[in-house]
Amino acid sequence: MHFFLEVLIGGLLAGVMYSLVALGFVLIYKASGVFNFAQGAMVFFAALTYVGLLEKTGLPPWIVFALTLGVMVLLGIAIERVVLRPLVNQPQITLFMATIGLAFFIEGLAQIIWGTDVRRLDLGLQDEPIESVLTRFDIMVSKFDLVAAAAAGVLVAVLAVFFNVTRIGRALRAVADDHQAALAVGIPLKQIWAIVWSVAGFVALVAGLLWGARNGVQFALTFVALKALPVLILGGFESVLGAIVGGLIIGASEKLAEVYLGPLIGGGIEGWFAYVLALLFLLVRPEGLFGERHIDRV
Amino acid sequence: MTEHAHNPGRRIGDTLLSVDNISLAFGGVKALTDISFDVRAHEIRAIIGPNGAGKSSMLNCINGVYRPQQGSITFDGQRFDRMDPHRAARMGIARTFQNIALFKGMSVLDNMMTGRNLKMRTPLLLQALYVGPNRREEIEHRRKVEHIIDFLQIESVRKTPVGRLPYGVQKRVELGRALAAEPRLLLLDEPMAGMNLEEKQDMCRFILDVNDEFGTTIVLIEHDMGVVMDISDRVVVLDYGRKIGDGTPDEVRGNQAVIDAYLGVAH
Amino acid sequence: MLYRESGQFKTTYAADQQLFPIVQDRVAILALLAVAAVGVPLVATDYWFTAILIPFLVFSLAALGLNILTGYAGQLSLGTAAFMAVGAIAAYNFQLRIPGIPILVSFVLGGVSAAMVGVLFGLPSLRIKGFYLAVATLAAQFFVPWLVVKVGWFSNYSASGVITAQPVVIAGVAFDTPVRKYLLVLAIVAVLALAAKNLVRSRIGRAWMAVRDMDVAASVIGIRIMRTKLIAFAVSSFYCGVAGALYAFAYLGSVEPDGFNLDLSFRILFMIIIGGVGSIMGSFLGAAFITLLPTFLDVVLTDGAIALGLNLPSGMTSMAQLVVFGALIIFFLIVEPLGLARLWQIGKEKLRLWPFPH
Amino acid sequence: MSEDGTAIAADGTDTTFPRLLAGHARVRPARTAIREKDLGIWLAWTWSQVADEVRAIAGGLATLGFERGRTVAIIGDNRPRLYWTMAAVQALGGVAVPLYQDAIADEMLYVLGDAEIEIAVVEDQEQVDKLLELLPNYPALRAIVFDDPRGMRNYREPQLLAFDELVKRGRAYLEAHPGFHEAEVAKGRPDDTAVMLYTSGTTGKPKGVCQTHASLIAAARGDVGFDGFGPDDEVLSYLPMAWVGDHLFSYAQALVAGFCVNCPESSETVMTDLREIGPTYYFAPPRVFENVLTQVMIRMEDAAPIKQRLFRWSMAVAKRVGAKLLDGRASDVGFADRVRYFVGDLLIYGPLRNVLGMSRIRVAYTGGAAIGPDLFDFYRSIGINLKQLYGQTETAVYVCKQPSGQVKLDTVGKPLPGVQIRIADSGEVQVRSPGMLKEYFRRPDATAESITPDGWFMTGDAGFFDDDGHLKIIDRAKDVGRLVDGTLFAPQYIENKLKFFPHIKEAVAFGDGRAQCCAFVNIDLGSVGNWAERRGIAYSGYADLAQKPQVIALVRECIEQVNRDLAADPHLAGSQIRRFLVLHKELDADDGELTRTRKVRRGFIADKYGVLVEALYSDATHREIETQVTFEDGRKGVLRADVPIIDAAVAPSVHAPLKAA
Repeated sequence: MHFFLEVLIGGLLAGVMYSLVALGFVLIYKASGVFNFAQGAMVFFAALTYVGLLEKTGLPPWIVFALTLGVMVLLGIAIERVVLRPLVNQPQITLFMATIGLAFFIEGLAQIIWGTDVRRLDLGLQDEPIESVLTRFDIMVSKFDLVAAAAAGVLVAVLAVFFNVTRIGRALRAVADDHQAALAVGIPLKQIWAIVWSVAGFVALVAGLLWGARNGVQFALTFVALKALPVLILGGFESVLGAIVGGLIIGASEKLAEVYLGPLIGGGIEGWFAYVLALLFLLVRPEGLFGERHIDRV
Repeated sequence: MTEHAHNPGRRIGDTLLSVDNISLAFGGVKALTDISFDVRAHEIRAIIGPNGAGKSSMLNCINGVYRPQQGSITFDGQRFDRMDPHRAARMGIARTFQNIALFKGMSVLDNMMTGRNLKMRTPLLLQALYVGPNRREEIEHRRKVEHIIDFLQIESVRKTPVGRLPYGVQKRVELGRALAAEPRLLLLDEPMAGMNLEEKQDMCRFILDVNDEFGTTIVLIEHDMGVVMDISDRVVVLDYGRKIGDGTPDEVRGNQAVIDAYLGVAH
Repeated sequence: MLYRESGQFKTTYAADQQLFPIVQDRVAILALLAVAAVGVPLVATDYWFTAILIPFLVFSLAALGLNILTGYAGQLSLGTAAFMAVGAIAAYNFQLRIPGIPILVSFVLGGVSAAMVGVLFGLPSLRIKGFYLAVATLAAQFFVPWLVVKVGWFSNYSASGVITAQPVVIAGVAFDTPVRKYLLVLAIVAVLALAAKNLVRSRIGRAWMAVRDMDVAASVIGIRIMRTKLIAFAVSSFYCGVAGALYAFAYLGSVEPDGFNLDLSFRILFMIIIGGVGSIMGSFLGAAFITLLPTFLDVVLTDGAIALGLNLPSGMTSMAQLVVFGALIIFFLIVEPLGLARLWQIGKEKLRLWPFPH
Repeated sequence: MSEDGTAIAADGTDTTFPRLLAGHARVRPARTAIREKDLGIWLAWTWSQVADEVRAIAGGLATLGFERGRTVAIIGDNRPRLYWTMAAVQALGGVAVPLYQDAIADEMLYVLGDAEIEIAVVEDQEQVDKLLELLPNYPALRAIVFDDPRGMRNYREPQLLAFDELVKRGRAYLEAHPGFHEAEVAKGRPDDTAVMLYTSGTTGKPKGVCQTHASLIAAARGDVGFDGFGPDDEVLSYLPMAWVGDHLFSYAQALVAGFCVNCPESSETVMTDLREIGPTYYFAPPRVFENVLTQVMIRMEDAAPIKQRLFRWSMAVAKRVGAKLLDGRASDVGFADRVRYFVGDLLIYGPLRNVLGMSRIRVAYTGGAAIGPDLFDFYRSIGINLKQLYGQTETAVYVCKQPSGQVKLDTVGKPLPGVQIRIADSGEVQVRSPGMLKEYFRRPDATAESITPDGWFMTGDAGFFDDDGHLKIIDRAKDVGRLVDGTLFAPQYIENKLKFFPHIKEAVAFGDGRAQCCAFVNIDLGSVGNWAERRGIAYSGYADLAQKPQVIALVRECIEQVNRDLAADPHLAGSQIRRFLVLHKELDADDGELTRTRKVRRGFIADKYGVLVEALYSDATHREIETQVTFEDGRKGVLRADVPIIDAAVAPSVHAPLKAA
């Protein structure tokens, strides 16, 4: 039972990290109807830029963080300008394919600029059990995981507030409901998109730092995005809450499956388990847990 | 259009389609409430009503695009609580859409050939070979489709991608696609919407000719009252999802509820 | 300009509906085939066969398969490589386990196996559309290679699932030299391309496009949406499966399951985006483009660097490839969403209307 | 011509169309006689099939009680069955009367009555409706046979009969009466009237021109021999069947030469169908060629600049040497130019001919109206052997043709074999032709007015022969006048020459009974407006533009060019334009200055602008005038202007002046 709890908590904490990446998808999807396959590439790009700047400039981490954030904002604006704007009103599938291209571009670009070496990123957090918990409950909970989860949680909360309270947030929700109507009431769609892509860049940066610190800053970071996809299917593309709950479910079930199911069928199932889970779920509820059901009007 | 078009030679038959107590709601919003009417073989039946009266929803129930919560559809003696589009097509119900629903990546000819999909039989592997049975079948159906092209006078555009055609011609092609299925019942959703006078006259003639030449029963939604009164045998009037009138054009014209609905009197 | 169509009139539907109704096109395609089958073997080197021509043809076939699904039936798939893997491994196992089975039959059965797996992963398409479906096909992409590695039986218990293709012998002739392998692949690809062209101009092809363009109207006509989509998955996967078998038997000789990775799926997707979705011709153009581009970039970057006296870091070419691929995809989606095939078609129209503008 | 063609043509002079048809069915039974694009493909009938169909139709007509010498109206687009009906009617010794399918009810009623039509064979519902509408006023019409049954299901009129039914009855009749058809055909005599073509005279009621088998066949045979047509040739029949041109090209010549006639799918698809068929022999009135050229020019304006430059370069080369090469005068063309033309042909002319559907044309004809030099040059320079011909319904269009290699813009060619031409004192061209009409149907008065007692047909056209023996038509005979010194004055000839300049829209020439020739000119607002804009000349409207000195200079250049042309002609050198003015307003049909068909009403204009005419014939350099005008909205107003009067330079005549004999 202790072991089960340990696995479960570990899974849930990892799940928060998935949620963090999934959040980037949801933000962009809600605002522009784009399924941004390049989110993983942005995570990678952000982490690599942070580490790279840190190495090259030797400036304090918080300044480098700010600089990197600036770079991500610029990237977001550039994407809106160069990719999104010319493709407005195209079918979603076209936009999706464009973001695949974007992902390749960003991945290539990041490595041309910063090289292909794997880099270590030290945030000053150790991936070690929290002693108090270990002694009292006999459960191993990673310090790193907990902090990372907390950071992710705070970020999610901040974003939720941002989008629910601020004017931009309200505009964003209007845009998500109906592009045409939003345009009609004078919401500057292009600015909104640029802001959202910038915010997504910020989320990518945070995710990149956390994931990079844990796994090293390397090309494999882009696969984090692939992990987030089943989360989205589960949670629904349009729901922040869904991204969080979906992340938790995927994180927990994946860990549990790996531990309990893995040995039975040869292990290594984390590569596809989430997908198969999502796929089965799709057959039952195509719109996801919190997604909205659309009626085709003819 | 000559007086011959409405020659007494037209043979209106027994009930072909009967709609009984249909109610349809979208997530609590009622689109249709307890609608019943019938359509006799070979007649031209119009459904009219203000915007949002539920006319298109009615057609969508008849050929199974929407599933009504209550009521039944009886077509050709068979009763269905829920129709589905494939069965409707198989039984000989074809339709056009209010907003043109052509396959825009395809030519006029291919759009119309698609309309004959149900009549074609060649198995997949033979389609990959093309020669032999598949080619014979393609040619046989091409010939049928060409007759419709001739009928609708769209020879000059047969190989043009439909996206490049002007609106009025697209409407005609859509009618052609529906006709290609050799339907017994043809549902036309605002076939003349957005057309100029000349195009409307042409379309009217085609509708009458279809009815006349092929004996096709027609249910149409139309906004142009003049057209409706001219070409339809009987008219159903819907308002806010309820039936408020049913009868010959003259009867409907005299119906107080209809007059009120059209004049916007509060109900 | 080259087209002189005046006086080419059709007196039968058979003539009007033939594959290439214009005489000049018929001549051109026959000439092209003749050059490919006779001319190329006379001049090309082994390097050309193994490094360019064979992969080009194999990828063309895979792109053709994906194009049937994505271009014609409108269902985006990111699992192409997985279906190729199924084809390769199935063909290998048929050869291995059924003594005396003709190799071509193995290829076909490999395709059939891929088709069955394709249908399985296509099932979600009954309920979901667009990128939901794309994500679902990713499941195949991750699941299939894992399964092959984990279940040693598939690779005859070789290390890390690597399979080594059996020698290709047809009617006593061993297809063991690059030129012979090339001719074999050319023949298979030509036949399958013809079959694909026939399919897309027949009932099923129209049904695919109808579902793609306007599914409600298609269902009202009586097209069974689900069956049509599943057939698209099956046919598409069949093509990918055969392509996978050729990839293993005629191109690489031995393949590891991880070779059929997401990257390969993306590469084939890029082929159809750049080549042209919904075009048989586009599959070939795209495959040629994507096959040749790395070689081209390599030459340009290496020679360019030497010319400029720069010392490029290692791996630069592959990074540049990523950037160029990505940029090209975005460029094509924005500027010419129908790809090179559309440009080809416009060019042809221009020639037909010359000297008038298009 | 192939030997087969010769065999039929040499069948003897006493043949009829039904016998020609029987001959083709015998000599080349399996060869395609006629095609029709229907339901998307070209359906073809062989000569033997055509003969069989014609037999059945004739049998069907017999069941309707059709008698020798009677008439059958044929109304519709060019459809094989309508052509066959003509042959069937003729097989029974009847007269085919094709009517214009777009004729209004009144015209149709007149012709039906005049020709005593009892049976009409029509294309479709549209024509049936028209005839049924006339039925109360013309009850003699007892049978209407319709080809296309579409929309006819519920028609119950007893007169109506479906074509298929006619054919069915015909076949039954033939079975019951074996040898009937052959016997009827044998009864036919070459001097029977074969067809009656109604001419829409500018004044009075239409007259039925009776043409016999003999005259039509003689004319067709002459034409076929002249250009060497044979069974391998293809034509597209798209001009009205009631027009003599189509009758000759699609019926008479086809039956004589045995070539293949192609009927387009519909009137909208003629250009596409033309391209598909690629005829070897083509006829069109000038306006068709003009429309095509305009289309070419408009579409080329949208072409990329490089292509435009290539096009202009090629056309310049073509203009310089194309016609010479076409006429076989290659020795006049330098090697470099021949290479240039070859390149042009590869890149522009060849593809252009191809997209226009003219790449297989061996011979193309135009006629019936004056043709502009640019137009004529254009087609000839890109290698299309376009020639002019001259003739009327009354002569079966068999008078003059330009022989290949001897094509001159402003003549209509040489008299065809068997044709005699004389120029009357009045300048009128009179003809004796094998293709001459028998008579105007039941109009002895009109016949007498048109045929001189010694048997010459009076064309009503004025003309003369040039030094090479080519006939030059200059005007309608009644419009031709003389200057006081007796010089020939052909106003329309001069006006046409002026109008061929794109900058000149209308022109009115004066001179009859006066000392010299003067002219009014209307500029073309669109064309000159463009020209002015390109030169930065600002103007407020037509009247303003017309008075600009630069514009007047432009018009003067045109006038002087015309004068140089006139000077080259001994008959006309004396009628060069001495003075002219650019009218301050556009001539308008609403003001009665033009007819509705846009012909200038010279007399009316001379009266209305009397002051200006008077000024032209004085020393005045300008003249003020007030003119009543009708605005677009129907309001009337007064336009005041001070019109400059300009002297034009006269070119020296290259000939000694010829005075009237």
